[in-house]
Amino acid sequence: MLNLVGLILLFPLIGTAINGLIGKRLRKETVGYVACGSIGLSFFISVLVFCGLLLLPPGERLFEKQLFSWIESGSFKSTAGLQVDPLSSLMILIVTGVGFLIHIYSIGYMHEDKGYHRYFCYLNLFTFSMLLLVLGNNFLLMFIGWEAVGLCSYLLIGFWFEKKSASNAAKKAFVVNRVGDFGFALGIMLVFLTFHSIDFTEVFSAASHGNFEAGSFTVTIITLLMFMGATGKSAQIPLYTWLPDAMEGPTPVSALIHAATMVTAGVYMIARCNVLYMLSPFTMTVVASVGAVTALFAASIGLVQNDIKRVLAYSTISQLGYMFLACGVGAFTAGVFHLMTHAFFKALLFLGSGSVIHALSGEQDMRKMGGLRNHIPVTYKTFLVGAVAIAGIPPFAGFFSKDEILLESLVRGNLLYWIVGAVAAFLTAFYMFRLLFMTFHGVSRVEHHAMEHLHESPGNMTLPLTVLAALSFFGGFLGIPGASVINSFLAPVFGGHGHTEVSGAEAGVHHSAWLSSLMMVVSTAIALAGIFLAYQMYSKKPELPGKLAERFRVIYKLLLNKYYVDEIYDALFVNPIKKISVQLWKRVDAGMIDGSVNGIARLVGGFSNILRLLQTGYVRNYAFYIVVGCIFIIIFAVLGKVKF
Amino acid sequence: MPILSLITFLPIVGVFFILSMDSKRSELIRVTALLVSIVVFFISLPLYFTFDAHTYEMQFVEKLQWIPSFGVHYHVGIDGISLFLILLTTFITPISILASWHITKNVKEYMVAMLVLETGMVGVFISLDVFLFYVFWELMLIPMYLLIGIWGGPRRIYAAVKFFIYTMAGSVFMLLAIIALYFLNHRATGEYTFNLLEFYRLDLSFAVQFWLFLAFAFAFAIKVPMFPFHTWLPDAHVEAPTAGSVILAGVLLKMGTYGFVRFCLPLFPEASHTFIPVISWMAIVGIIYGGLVSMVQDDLKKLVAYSSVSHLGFVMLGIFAFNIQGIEGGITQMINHGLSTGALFLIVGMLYERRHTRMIADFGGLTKQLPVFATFFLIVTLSSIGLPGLNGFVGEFLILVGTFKSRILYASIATSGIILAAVYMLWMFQRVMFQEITHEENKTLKDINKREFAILIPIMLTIFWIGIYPNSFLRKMDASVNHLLKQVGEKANVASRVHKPKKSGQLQKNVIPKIDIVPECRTEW
Amino acid sequence: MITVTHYLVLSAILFTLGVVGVLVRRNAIIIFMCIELMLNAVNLSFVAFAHYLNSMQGQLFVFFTMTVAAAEAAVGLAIIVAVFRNKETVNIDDINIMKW
Amino acid sequence: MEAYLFYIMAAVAVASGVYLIFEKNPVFSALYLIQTMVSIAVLYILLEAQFIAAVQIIVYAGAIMVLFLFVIMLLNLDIKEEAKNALPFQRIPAVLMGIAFFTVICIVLRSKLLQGKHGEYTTAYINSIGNTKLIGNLLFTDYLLPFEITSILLFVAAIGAIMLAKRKL
Repeated sequence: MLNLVGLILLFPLIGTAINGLIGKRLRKETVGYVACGSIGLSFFISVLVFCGLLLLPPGERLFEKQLFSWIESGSFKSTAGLQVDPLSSLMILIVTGVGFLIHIYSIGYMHEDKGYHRYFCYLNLFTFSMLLLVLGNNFLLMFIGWEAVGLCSYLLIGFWFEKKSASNAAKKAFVVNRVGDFGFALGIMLVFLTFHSIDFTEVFSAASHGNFEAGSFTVTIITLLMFMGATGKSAQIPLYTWLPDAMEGPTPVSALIHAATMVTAGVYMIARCNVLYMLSPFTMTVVASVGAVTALFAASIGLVQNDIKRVLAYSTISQLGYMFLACGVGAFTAGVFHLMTHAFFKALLFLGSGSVIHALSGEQDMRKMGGLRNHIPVTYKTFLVGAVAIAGIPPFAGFFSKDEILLESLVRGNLLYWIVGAVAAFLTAFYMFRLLFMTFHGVSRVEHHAMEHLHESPGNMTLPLTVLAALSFFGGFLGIPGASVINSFLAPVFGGHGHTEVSGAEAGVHHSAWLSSLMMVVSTAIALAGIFLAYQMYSKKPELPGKLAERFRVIYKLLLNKYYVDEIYDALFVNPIKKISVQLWKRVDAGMIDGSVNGIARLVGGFSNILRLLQTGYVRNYAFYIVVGCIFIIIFAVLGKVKF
Repeated sequence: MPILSLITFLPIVGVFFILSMDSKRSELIRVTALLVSIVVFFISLPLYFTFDAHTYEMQFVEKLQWIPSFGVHYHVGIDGISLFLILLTTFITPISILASWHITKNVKEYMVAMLVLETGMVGVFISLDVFLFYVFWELMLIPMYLLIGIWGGPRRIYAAVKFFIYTMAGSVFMLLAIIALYFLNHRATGEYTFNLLEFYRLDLSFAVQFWLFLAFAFAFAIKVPMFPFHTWLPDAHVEAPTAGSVILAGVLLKMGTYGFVRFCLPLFPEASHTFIPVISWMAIVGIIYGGLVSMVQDDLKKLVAYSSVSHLGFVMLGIFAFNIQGIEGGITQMINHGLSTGALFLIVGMLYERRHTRMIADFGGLTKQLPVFATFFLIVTLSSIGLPGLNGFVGEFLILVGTFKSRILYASIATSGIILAAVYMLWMFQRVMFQEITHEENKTLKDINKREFAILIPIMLTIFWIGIYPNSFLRKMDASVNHLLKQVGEKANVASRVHKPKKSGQLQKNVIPKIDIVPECRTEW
Repeated sequence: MITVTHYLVLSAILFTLGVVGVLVRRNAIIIFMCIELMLNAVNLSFVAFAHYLNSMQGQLFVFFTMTVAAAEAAVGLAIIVAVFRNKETVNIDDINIMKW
Repeated sequence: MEAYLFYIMAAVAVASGVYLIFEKNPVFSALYLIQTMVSIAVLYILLEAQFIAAVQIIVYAGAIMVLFLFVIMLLNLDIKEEAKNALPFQRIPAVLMGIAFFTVICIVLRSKLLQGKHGEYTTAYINSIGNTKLIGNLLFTDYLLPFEITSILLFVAAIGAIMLAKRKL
């Protein structure tokens, strides 16, 4: 069954090809069937592969399939090969599973759009790229997927390319990601230089059995460079700015790419390279710190945003920060677990918000919503599940994963990480319920014309919502402390670094069960506090937020304007580079270089102009020169031989 | 079969055909030119399939006496380095001719120039006699000069003269160096010859190498063009007709980089080693500078022209990494650049045909009117950016790996060029293809027609082919590149050992064992 | 006794006069006449040489020179007439386009 | 007697030459030139080249110079010197160069460079056959080809002159 792994990639590619090449001539239904069918088949194969992997004993759960030799030059070899291990099999399930649901949802959501086939072509291509990213058996293949998902993200953010904001956001996403990729690419080169291979298995076995002492300079640089790539793709400080803007894309895209799958690629990469990261404590500190700071930072911005999708975007950044915090303290399992649960509930939330936007004919501003819960009940209910899940109320999925991260950050990291994480968790609960209350509760502030078309979404949109809601509820049970299925499943990947003894259930055993239980209570309390505050402010006393904003005007404006980071980047990088470039062009290129070239030409021309004066055009003048010439010729030719 | 001569001189035969035609029957002339170039392409294909990848020796060799009194031979042959450049030339030429269908002014002369140009370009890549090389090198200059000067834009005379004089200025130094080599070879072996393979065996003192390297490098650096010598390129590109730009970017620029690989490195290995920092820094500055300047251009062709400066900086960097990844990457990147930048110029040309402007500000939102065109444009843009899976990535990455192996600092700075590439290309793409249509004229544009489709499709297929399965290219160059590295490395060692006690030609002859590299030529025809 | 040198010096004087005339005069016809003067000077030296060296070739050459002079005069004067017709002048300082 | 005649004729030739180049009126210039030619013709007789002397008078002084005068009068040129003098500064250098030229030639003449071989046509021999007859013989035997070419030259010159002078063809 594991041999079928190539098919997982093949189906989305076929879907892309069909929709891309002849999609324009197909009927909309066919396009939808092709797109969903290809992902569905891919999901089916993924399940088969997953089962095939389960059949193997835990220690041997690693399968590699070499397809062909891709780039080979001297000692540099990169094969196109696929690797199935617990981590990647989990990822393909998430990607194809959530992807399948979102494809179905998109049929309803994008039905009116003119670029229907284009949309599904891109979406299939995205799935293919993401699968390539997670299945690739070497760094370079991962890099292909890495860049290709970036491309799809670019295409899909800019899907409504006629909007200037959308095309700007698309370009920004690609360029910012490129900055990260710059680091990733250098990292890969350094890996090749250090290990003489870029194959995962070879590199990791060399690293774990090799002579690389922990904290060696090279490994630190490698991991830092790769983390740079991760900050780009997974929208961490300082490269997070593209993600909020990416909400210009269609909402299902935001759900699939900018919440569930692509943005988690950074986490996946660090989890994949855990061997290297474990060798560099410094990098781990950097990862954890960046993750923690991002979690808090993004959550604080999310508090005051009014665009429903932007709130979710900042929430995503914040949650990704959590995952990096987990990876940074060495709790890779916790990170991946949160990655999975986050994929469920954040996809659910995005799709829910999409349903809201759909119902309101495209309105995204929460100040123009309110009281929608009776109009769109299914959306409301599923959205509520998602919100509870992300806030971390037991027994929903988010509770288990987030709780584990907080626990790990305290046990393996330090108190500071925990405090930051806990505050971020509080803020998360607060802004999610602020969103919920502003959208679904209270008085309706919906504009008149939108109110007329207000309707619940069709079945092909609500069905995925329901399924995702179920997953958001049950997903957490995979990682119940003490009986964590996911932990033992992923152990072969993360094993061998003294990992099992601390993470998840074993951590509880190791560090006394009471701490674990205490943590659960505390985090539940934090979440409840956040929800309560949101209820107080946005449901009971809706005038309170305005007053607070008035009171803490500076802070409010700072948050509303996202700490002016975009403006700072513009002022620090974008504008100076533009100005320098113009100067380079006008001054250096046209002025100095071309100037000197033309200057030489002009010099020659000027000199010739002086010489030209000899050519008066007067025959007499020329005759005079001839005479002078004759005299000299006679002097030189004849007089030399004169004998008197 | 003298396949190389056939490829080289068939276009000239075509020229005679075209010359005998009535200049009013432009359709017939176009079709004839196209057919000739397509036939040439198909004749060149067996080169690829019958090429023996296991040897570094020159293949398909032909050797005839040409000017016996000066020891000049008609001596041609290819190895894994020149193979793909020839294929690129024969591939690009029919595409360029097809892209010149809209030319109505002096069609006959235009097509004659194109075919002569093809002869010149192929000749440069196959010559193993330095004299012959120089002849072809200058030969291809003339039709290009005419293409720019006659069928170009408003400032065509300025651009054509600049192009011509710039290149000539470099060639003069190269000619001097060639003559110097000729006499040095005579002093060492007592034989008057221009045979490049004989020159390879010369053992030159460092001072001589230094100056000769400079002379050759000057000529090639102008042609590449490397950073401070690049200003002829934007002018030439902007003024040249579409096909001229395509060939200029696609093939002519490669002659500079090819010259470095074929002449500078193996002839002057020690000097080449000495010049690594200079050339590398020039390349790096070119990469960054080209990217930055490209970013702020308002003319599409100028933007692409400056991006060429950036891309060829990568090629030079790779070649001067002096390891297999770098050089193979460099050669791959030469082909890639020929394809992607060539395609970009074709695309800009198509836009120009429709709107008669190349200013970015005059476009915007074209995707809505030209969806198929937009797809092609996007693929080419991405290939130029170096997206993995497309051709640009393979070359760029190998170059960077190679550079990284030799000097980490260079590679680290050069890698930032890939960020800039994304910035300038995507910004351009956004302003041309995305956003709303702001100009009324753009609302009635037609999507690409069959001819344009036929132009772009082969390029697209090659772009994907190289991106997905580059080994079919890389394997063919292995032996040659390895040999080149051996030449560069070994000769540098030999030379440095013999450097001090240099006495006379006698001694040198003993030091360098006489090995017959090329089996005596077969000249049945 | 009159030697060949006498004739040659006379010839040189006349030739020099012709040269100076070409250089200082501006009237095309007079310049033309100065050229004829130079030709005559040369003819004189031919004949003088022929006489003193007992040869006929000098005289024959003078004969040919005269033919050439006749042809030249015909064409040259025709040119002058043509130029005059176009530019209304025979002042060669008015005809100075020979610098391109 | 011969010496006197030479000096007189030489003086006339030089004086006429000087007048020729300094005379403002082209008609007078032409007349001075004729005077020079006639005096040269006398010198030819002194050198025993009677045929050349005759041709000098007939062709040069007679035909060519008449043509000159004819053109001068046809164009009806102004008597006063041409108004425009673009190269006034050339006058003195020109005279100096003339002197230098003359000096150089004189130096060459004084040297022994100009040594010719003596031929067989002594004066006695020429006189025994007759100058004109001898030239005629030579022209139609040894120098036949140049002679015929001369005819072509004159023919071409005639056509050329017509082509140039004709207003429209």
